Amino acid sequence: MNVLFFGIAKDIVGSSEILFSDEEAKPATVAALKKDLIKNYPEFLKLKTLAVAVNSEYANDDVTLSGNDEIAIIPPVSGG
Amino acid sequence: MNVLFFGIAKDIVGSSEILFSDEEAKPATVAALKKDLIKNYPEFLKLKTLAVAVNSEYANDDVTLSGNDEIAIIPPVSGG
Amino acid sequence: MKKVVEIVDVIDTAKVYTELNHVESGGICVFVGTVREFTNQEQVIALEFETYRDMALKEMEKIADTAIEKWNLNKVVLRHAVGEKGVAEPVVIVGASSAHRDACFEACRFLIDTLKETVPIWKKEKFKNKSVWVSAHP
Amino acid sequence: MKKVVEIVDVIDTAKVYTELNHVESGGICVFVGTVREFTNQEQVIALEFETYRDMALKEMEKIADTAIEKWNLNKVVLRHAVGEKGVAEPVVIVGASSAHRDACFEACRFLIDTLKETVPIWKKEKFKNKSVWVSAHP
Repeated sequence: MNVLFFGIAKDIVGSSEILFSDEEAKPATVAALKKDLIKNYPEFLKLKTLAVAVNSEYANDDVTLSGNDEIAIIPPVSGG
Repeated sequence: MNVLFFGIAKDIVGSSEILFSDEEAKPATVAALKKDLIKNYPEFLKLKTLAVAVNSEYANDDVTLSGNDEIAIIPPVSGG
Repeated sequence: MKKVVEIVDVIDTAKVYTELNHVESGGICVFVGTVREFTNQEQVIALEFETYRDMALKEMEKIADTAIEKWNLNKVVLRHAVGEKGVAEPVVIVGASSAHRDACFEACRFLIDTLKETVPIWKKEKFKNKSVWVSAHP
Repeated sequence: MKKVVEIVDVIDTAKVYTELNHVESGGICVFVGTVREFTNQEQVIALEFETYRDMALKEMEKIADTAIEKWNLNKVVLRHAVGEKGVAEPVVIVGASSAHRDACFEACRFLIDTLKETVPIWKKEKFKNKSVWVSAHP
């Protein structure tokens, strides 16, 4: 499982990409992923919003994650 | 007194400019000018609006006209 | 120069952004009016524009000044073409440049709406078999 | 091509009008977002944009399709820049082309408002002594 980080999320985790190897306990849903992230990096709690994209589409908390998904952490967008 | 005609007004009178020589009875106000015009060219009655400009500013009916004024007949505008 | 007010033979759409660019602006809104091929299902061959130039420029200046004052604009452009314009050619370009986007959108709409109401410019639609002065009759 | 959706290094503002030109259009509305020199009285040296490109292009396509459908547009452009942009440089350009001006104004506003809400692009404001990710915190 491959998780991408952008903007301030990249600064918080100190990396633009984290690979979960097969051996590790992987979060099963978007909600679980967010929970793990916040546990490991409490800074995420300070953000205005925290969204997750699965295969480059916004994903609700109940979306399940599989090993082949491209997952991205989407902090508050600020284009334009 | 010099009166300019534009757009459909030019087509109605068949000229882009009419000079009132000093000898002629000249209209004293914008209202009188409009009345004269409509009398001589009833087609003006069919227009949606009929405005008059005196020295390149829109002028109300009660504005008085003098021999040195540049007067223009402004049919409905349609720029843009 | 804060405002550009012009009546020209041919509109160069490419230069308007340069004219509206400003270090204090975060937003630029531009409207371009072009010749449509069909009006009420009738094919238009060309539009012919004429103007009372001195008065038109005065009225366009007034519109620019009003907009600058009301929306605190950094730059304004009002430029209208005259002569014959074929299908898809630009006939008018107006633009506003401001700190934030609300102001430039509202101002740009005001510029074109007011120009169409007050500026002494007239257009004739040329069809295959007739010509019509637009908006002349009720 | 009805829509142009792009993420680029440098925005060429001069070509957007050609992209939006259409024989069935009487109105073209364009918005350009540029870098302002001051934000809350602090001098900005540059903005740095980054994006999740694949997703951003997908979201921009959705916005274009929604606008084309809702306002019956003839052409749409959505183009965003990435990388570092200095004061007065363009960072985004959006435009809509339609038969009448109501539609292109409303659509253009929708394009930029929705882009700012949903497209995964992030900007960092670079000041003399610090850098700040815009809108990250409440």
